[in-house]
Amino acid sequence: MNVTQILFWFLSVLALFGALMVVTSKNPVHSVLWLIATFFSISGHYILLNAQFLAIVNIIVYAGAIMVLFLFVIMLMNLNKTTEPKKNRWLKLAGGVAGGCLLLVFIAALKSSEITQQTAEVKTGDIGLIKNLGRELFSTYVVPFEISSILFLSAMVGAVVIGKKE
Amino acid sequence: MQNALQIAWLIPLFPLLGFLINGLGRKHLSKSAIGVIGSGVILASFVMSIWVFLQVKDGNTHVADYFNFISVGDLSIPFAFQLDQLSSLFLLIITGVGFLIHVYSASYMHEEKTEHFGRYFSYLNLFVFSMLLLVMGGNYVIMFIGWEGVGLCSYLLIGYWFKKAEYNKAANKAFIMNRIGDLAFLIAIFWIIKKVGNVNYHDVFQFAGENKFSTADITGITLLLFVGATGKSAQIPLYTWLPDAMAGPTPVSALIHAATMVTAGIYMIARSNVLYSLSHTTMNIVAIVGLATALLAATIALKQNDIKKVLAYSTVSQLGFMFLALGTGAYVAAVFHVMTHAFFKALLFLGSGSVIHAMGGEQDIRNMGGLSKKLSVTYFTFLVGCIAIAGIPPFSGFFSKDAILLSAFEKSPVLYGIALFTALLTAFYMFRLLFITFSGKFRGTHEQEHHLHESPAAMTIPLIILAVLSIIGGFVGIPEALMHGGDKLSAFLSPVIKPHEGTPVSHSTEYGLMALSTVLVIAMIIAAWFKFRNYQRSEAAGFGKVLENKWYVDELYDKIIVNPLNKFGGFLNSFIEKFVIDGVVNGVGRIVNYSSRQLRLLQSGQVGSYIFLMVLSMLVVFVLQFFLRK
Amino acid sequence: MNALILSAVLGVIMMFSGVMLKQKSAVRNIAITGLFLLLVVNILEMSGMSFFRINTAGMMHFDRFSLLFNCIVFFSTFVYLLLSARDIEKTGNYYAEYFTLIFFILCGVILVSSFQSLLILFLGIEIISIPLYILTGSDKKNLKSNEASLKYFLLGAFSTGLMLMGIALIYGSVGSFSTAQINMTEKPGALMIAGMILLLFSMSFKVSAAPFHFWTPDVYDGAPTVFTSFMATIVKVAAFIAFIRLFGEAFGNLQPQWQIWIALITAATLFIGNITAVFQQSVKRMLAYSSIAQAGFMLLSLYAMNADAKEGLLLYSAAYSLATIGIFAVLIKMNDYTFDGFNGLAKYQPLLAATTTIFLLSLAGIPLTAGFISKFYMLKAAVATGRHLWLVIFAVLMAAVSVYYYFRVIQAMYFKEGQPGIITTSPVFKYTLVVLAALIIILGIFPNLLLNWYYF
Amino acid sequence: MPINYYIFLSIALFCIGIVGVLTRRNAIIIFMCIELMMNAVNLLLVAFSKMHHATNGATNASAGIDGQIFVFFIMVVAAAEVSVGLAIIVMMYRNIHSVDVNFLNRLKH
Amino acid sequence: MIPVLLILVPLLTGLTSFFLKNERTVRSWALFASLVTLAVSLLGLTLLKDQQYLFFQAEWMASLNSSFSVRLDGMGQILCLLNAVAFPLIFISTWRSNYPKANNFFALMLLAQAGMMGVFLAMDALLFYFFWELALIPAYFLCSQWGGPKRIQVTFKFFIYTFVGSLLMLVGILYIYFHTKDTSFDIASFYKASLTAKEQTWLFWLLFIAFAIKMPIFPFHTWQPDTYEQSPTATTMVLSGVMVKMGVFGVLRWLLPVLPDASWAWGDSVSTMAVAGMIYASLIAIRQDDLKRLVAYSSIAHIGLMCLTIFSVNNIGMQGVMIQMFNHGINIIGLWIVIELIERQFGTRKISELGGLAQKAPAMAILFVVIALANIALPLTNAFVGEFLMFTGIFTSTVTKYNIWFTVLAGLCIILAAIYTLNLIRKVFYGNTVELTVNTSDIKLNEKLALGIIVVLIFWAGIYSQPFLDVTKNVSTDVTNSILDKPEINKYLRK
Repeated sequence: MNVTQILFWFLSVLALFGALMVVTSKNPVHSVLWLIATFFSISGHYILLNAQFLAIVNIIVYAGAIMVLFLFVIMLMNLNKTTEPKKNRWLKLAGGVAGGCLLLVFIAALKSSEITQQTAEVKTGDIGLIKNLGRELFSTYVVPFEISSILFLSAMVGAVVIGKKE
Repeated sequence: MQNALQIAWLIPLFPLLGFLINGLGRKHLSKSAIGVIGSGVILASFVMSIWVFLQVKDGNTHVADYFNFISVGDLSIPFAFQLDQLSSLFLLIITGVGFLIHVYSASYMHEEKTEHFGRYFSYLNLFVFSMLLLVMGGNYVIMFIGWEGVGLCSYLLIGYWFKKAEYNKAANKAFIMNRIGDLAFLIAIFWIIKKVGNVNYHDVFQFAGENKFSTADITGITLLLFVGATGKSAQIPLYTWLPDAMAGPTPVSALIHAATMVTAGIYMIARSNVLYSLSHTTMNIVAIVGLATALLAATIALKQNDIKKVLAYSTVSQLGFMFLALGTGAYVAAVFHVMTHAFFKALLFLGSGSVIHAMGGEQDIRNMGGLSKKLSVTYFTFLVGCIAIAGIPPFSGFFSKDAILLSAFEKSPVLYGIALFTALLTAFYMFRLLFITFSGKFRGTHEQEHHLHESPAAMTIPLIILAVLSIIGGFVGIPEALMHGGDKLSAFLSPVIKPHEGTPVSHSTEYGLMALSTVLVIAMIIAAWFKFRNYQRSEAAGFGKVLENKWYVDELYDKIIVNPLNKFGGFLNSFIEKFVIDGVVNGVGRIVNYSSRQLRLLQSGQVGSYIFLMVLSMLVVFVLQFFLRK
Repeated sequence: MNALILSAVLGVIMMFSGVMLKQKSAVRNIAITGLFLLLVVNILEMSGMSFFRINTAGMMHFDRFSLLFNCIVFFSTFVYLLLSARDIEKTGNYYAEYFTLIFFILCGVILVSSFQSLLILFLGIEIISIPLYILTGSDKKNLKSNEASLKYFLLGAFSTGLMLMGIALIYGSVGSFSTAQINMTEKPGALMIAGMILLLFSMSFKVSAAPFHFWTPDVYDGAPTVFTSFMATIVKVAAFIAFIRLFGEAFGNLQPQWQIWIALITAATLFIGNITAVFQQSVKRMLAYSSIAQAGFMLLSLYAMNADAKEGLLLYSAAYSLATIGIFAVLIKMNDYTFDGFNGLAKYQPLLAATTTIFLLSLAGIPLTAGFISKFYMLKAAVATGRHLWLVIFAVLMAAVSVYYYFRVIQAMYFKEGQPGIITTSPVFKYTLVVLAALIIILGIFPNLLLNWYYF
Repeated sequence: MPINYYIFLSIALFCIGIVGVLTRRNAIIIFMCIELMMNAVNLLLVAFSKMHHATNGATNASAGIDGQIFVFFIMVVAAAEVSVGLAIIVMMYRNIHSVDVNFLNRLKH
Repeated sequence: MIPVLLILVPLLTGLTSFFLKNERTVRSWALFASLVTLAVSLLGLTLLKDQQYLFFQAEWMASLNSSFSVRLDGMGQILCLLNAVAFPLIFISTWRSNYPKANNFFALMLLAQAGMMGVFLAMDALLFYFFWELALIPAYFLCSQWGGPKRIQVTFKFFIYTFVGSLLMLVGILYIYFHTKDTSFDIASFYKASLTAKEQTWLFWLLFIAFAIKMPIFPFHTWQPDTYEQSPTATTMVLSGVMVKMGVFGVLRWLLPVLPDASWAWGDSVSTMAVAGMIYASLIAIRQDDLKRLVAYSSIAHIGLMCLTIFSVNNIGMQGVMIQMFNHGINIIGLWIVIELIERQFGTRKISELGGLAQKAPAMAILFVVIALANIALPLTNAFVGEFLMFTGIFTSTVTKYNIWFTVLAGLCIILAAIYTLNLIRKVFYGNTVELTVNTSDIKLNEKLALGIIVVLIFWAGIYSQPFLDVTKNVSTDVTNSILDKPEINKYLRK
């Protein structure tokens, strides 16, 4: 077991644990924090996969901007206490069982998929570098890139329409 | 002189015109005009019929196709008339007797409102028209038209006084019972069409003559035809309508019972004698049913108190005799009896009409008595009728009945015995009727007594004519035993009806039988005289009660057919239709509604449950797709 | 491409016009004119006049199908604005923004109707969805609108998650997002099939097919009625076009794998949509369920996936959108959205009632209306497959059930006594309704007027 | 790294997200769980991208790059979604002072 | 030419009627329109008998291989004539009935007429289906708008019921369409469609259920009595006089020749259903107290007989069915006219509440009795010819071995028909007047005219039916031979 593998397992466990904590934490703020932890571990994975640009973006956009926004909203609403009333335990159980079953089914279905034998390059390959990604983005993917501006425009308009107090 | 047959279509046309004129003009014509038109058209037909008869007598027969009534593919049914010995004879009876009844009616019904008077005559004319169609028709379908036509007219006439509910019920009964028979007739026609491809008498008989019918076919066809005849001619089991049909005006009863309608069955079987002769089974059944009817009706007639009911049952009984004759192969005898019966039964009915007229509508003989003094013409003619029907020589009934008894004897002595017994009963109840009505003391109310009077000439003259006919009518068929060549009728009908092929009895036996029946009949009359000359009202009891209630046959029919049918209909209507069939249909609607209400609950409004259901269905699909699908 | 750029530009123009212009009518007129222009440039592109030559790297393809479909969408939106633009303004203060969002949604529609890459599909669907979340919640004071918006958003985001997972799995299997590449898969592996099924689910969600339909009644009911109208028609048929393109072009060769699932989903959708609609008391909610039911019928085209199906889907889009827009336009004018609210409408507003009747007849699929002929094409397409005829029979039985709830409105309008609230309508509104009704009937008798465009 | 590891990891994260969506009532947390699901997808895409690059990188230097670009777009969309979503949640909160989805039950049946 | 006019005249006049506001004008307009239609129909029967006038084809939905092709063949002639005769009669007889929003009423009536014309004329399956529904919609609106108190539910049931049927038919049509050699909706292609026996079987039931609901055949009939009861009588006349013939017609034109094997194979089952229904309906009719329901059930029985005959596949019977469709239409319209008069005058249709009308209204009584007797097929009336031929057909049928049973059982209905008809006459017209009917007035001129025409037609077709029979001669042979001449069936026939 080399360092890469150790890192991989460490990050994986951290991600999964973080994710579980997101789901199980009573306090929303804790959830947010665990989610950030998860995101960091995912970013770690990105770095492991040599997708440096995405790792950075993930940390900046997700862990940084988005999660802060979440935190902000939660704080704003004063939800940092354990405000969530008890949900029906059976429903919780049902939800957990359903999700678990889904996981099992997925894994059972995909464990012998067409690409089982293949591996993902770790630590090598330069497609994840900013230079390459940028070139591709502004050549081949320029149309979608431009189109995503529409998305942002509408999100902006939406934020105005919805968020502005009358 | 050939052209009488060419223009024979005038015969039914006259009554039809009369029907139309009287029917449409009933509000505008005067009573006398209606009477004259109504009777006149029949007279015209009668004259034409005589003309036709004379031609036919010379040996000319004629089948006239006028137009295609129905022509489909291979099936072609012409609107055709057939004028031959049999039909011309019936024409004479129908129009002749019919004319007398019309004349009589004009007087009898004079009290009616003009409008109804016109209606009455138009019905009568239509009746005659239908009957003429029946006998003139050149094929079974045309016969069937007339056949149903007389059924309709009897319905209309029986229910002539439509305000009275029970009359209408009687009319309905007549029509429906007839329809049952008609259905059988129709099926027989279909059968014939299936086998012969045609319904013309000529073709059918030729087909039969060549023995192309299988036994089953011929038996089936003849039996079905016979069932048809039982409806129209009031035989067991379809006879109960006829006594009820007395609801109509008395001349109508005369017309139904004497000249038209009930003789249709006889005519039909006589007409189809070629077919019947091929099937012994049917013949036996016809004979037995006929005899049974004759006996049954005679027993019932013994205890009836309504003057017309007695006559009605006597008609049923006499018709039974005719069927007995047909069943024993003595077609001519049957036709002969039709003729004589037409005379004396018309006479009796008209006579009873005269009595009823005199009694102011009273029909119960228990309330009569001693009428002979006031109603002498009626009395004497009625007496003639009774003697004729009882069968005392040389009155007409004797000869015809004798012919029937003889043929029964030839067939089987048992038949003969029962037939003779029935004949004796006939004599007994007829004279019972006569004596109760005309002898003894008057038992009616004072008013009625005051009102008693002999009927006007327009009514008595037909009576007299019919009385004369009843006396002499039998001479066309004097048995060979009595007079060589006396049986003119058989000779006349021989082209249509093949002479009877039985084992002839010796003349001496014949004499013996005649003597026996005559003596016994006279004995019965004398017995009746002693019993009923001074009739006192008494309640029937025991067996008499059963007879008075007509063996409870009507009640039986009600119990086993009418009521179950009604109940079943009600059950279908109120249960099956409403709950089962409609229930299924509405049930589908209800299920939809119910599932709508339940499915709606799935839409709980909870995001969690929505996602849960989505995840669940994803699970199902994945499991099925990956692990269960081949 | 003409239309895509123009509609994006128009969206921006609307944004600014809200700031610049004070008069509502001016904004409205700009929007209507803009849509008309959109229609025109799209028709021009159909006839070969493309203003822009942009290399999309094979990610988009404007073929006749998509262009004709866009025409239908633009025309429907045009009619929608003619009928309901005033009512859009009544929803809230940001009327110009609403128009902006509508134009952006149209961008998304253009994307999903012409995508060749799953990326574009994803973007298109998001561009449609995000403005819709906003429009749904645009009646901010109304708790129902709030609730609908949040539900829509949560469920929509969830389905986006599913879709992304599906895309990711497919990418793992194929190594490309191009539909053509995906379709070249010879032997589909588990990854591919799992991805396809996830996409099936998420697309089913977008077209509100059972059992992923749950958001529909609530959202349609809660959203401001004008926007429900838009969502239930234009957006829904757009999702269908995306659906049929995706499964036709990317998973065409996998038909044996998904056909049975589509068949089952179709049956379930028909069943749930129709049956649940029966018991509704509010016409608006009934229409929401009916839109599910109609989606079930449209799914038949996916099930069949043949030439008839595509023609039929075009027809269906037109017929369904026009009729539904018409009904919603009338519904908006009503004070009372229950069935009883329609009582006696024929007496007071015979024209409204008559046109509504035609719309309803069309939805119910009665002959001589476009609704019939489009249903007919669907059935025809399904029968042409020669398999699963039970589905066809089930579909017609459900169509019969649909008659039940559509006709309840007709019954209320014509056969029941009542006094509907005061309804004020402008002449333009009435004329548009009449033209719309006429169009539905003409299309019902001569569907080739539309379909010929597809081929020539 | 065998690709299956990444697949299972992503799927596990994804399913944990789903479980969260199913079990939590707080709209914000549900939303966060959805973000978790998206991140799982992102991770998977990047892994696939690298996998494809590993297989096809020899012939095509930019093989697999589209996967990473897709991730980029997902992040873009997610950002937009978050802004709108949080706006909606805030609006909701303003009206009913709760972000509990169980209170979203005016619309049903 | 003629067929197009037959459709267009009522269609266009119907549409214009919507815009006429004056009640009197619209009445006259509708009557005029219906008379023009009648004239056109008669023209097609007499002067312009050449094929060139009786056929029309125009392009329509070419991509589907469907065309607007209409033709007047014998069966079309007779049914269009019925349709054309019925409407003037209805308009005349209901001249005095009051209909609020008369313009809509008459417009819808004319549209219904146009739809039915189209059904009888269409030579293209899709076109047929179009008209099939077009006829239904106006009927629905007519019944629900102007009907009795329970009209909305009842008519709705009727509508959905028939709609289900027609949708099933549509599926069937589509399936056949895909199995025609040239993938066309044309009737000739349909007749030549290649279908396996199994396919034919379920297609047969799909189509048959549609037609059976329309006819209606037991047990698909429950919509009918309710609908007849609740509809305004003018519409009931249309429904029972003409519209039910659409079902019979459908079987004759679109079922038997298209699916001969299945029609032959399932003939006995259908016949059994029909016979059971006949007896069932007759028995129920006996127990009805409501005039309309009684006639409705009697109609079920009559139509059952037609259905039975059709599946006996016999030329004679087939001809019977064809003219019986006409005759039954005429007769039942006559009955409805009288019932309408009674209802209008007394406000009730309960037999038990009426009585003695013959005293007060002799003309009505006489005309009614004539029509009622025609309805039970008394000889020399029109229905006799039809029923005689039909029964002959059943009895001589070569396709079934139960023909005797069918004849006898169906024959029982003749008797049952007599029972309920005569009871009806007895209770309503005869007997003494009751409180309600003491001040009855007789019928007016317009009603006399309508009933008079019907009576004339009854006797004409009853005494000299040959012209009618000649019209349908070829069609009936074709229909029959489409089954009997098939070699695979022919060898099983009972000769």
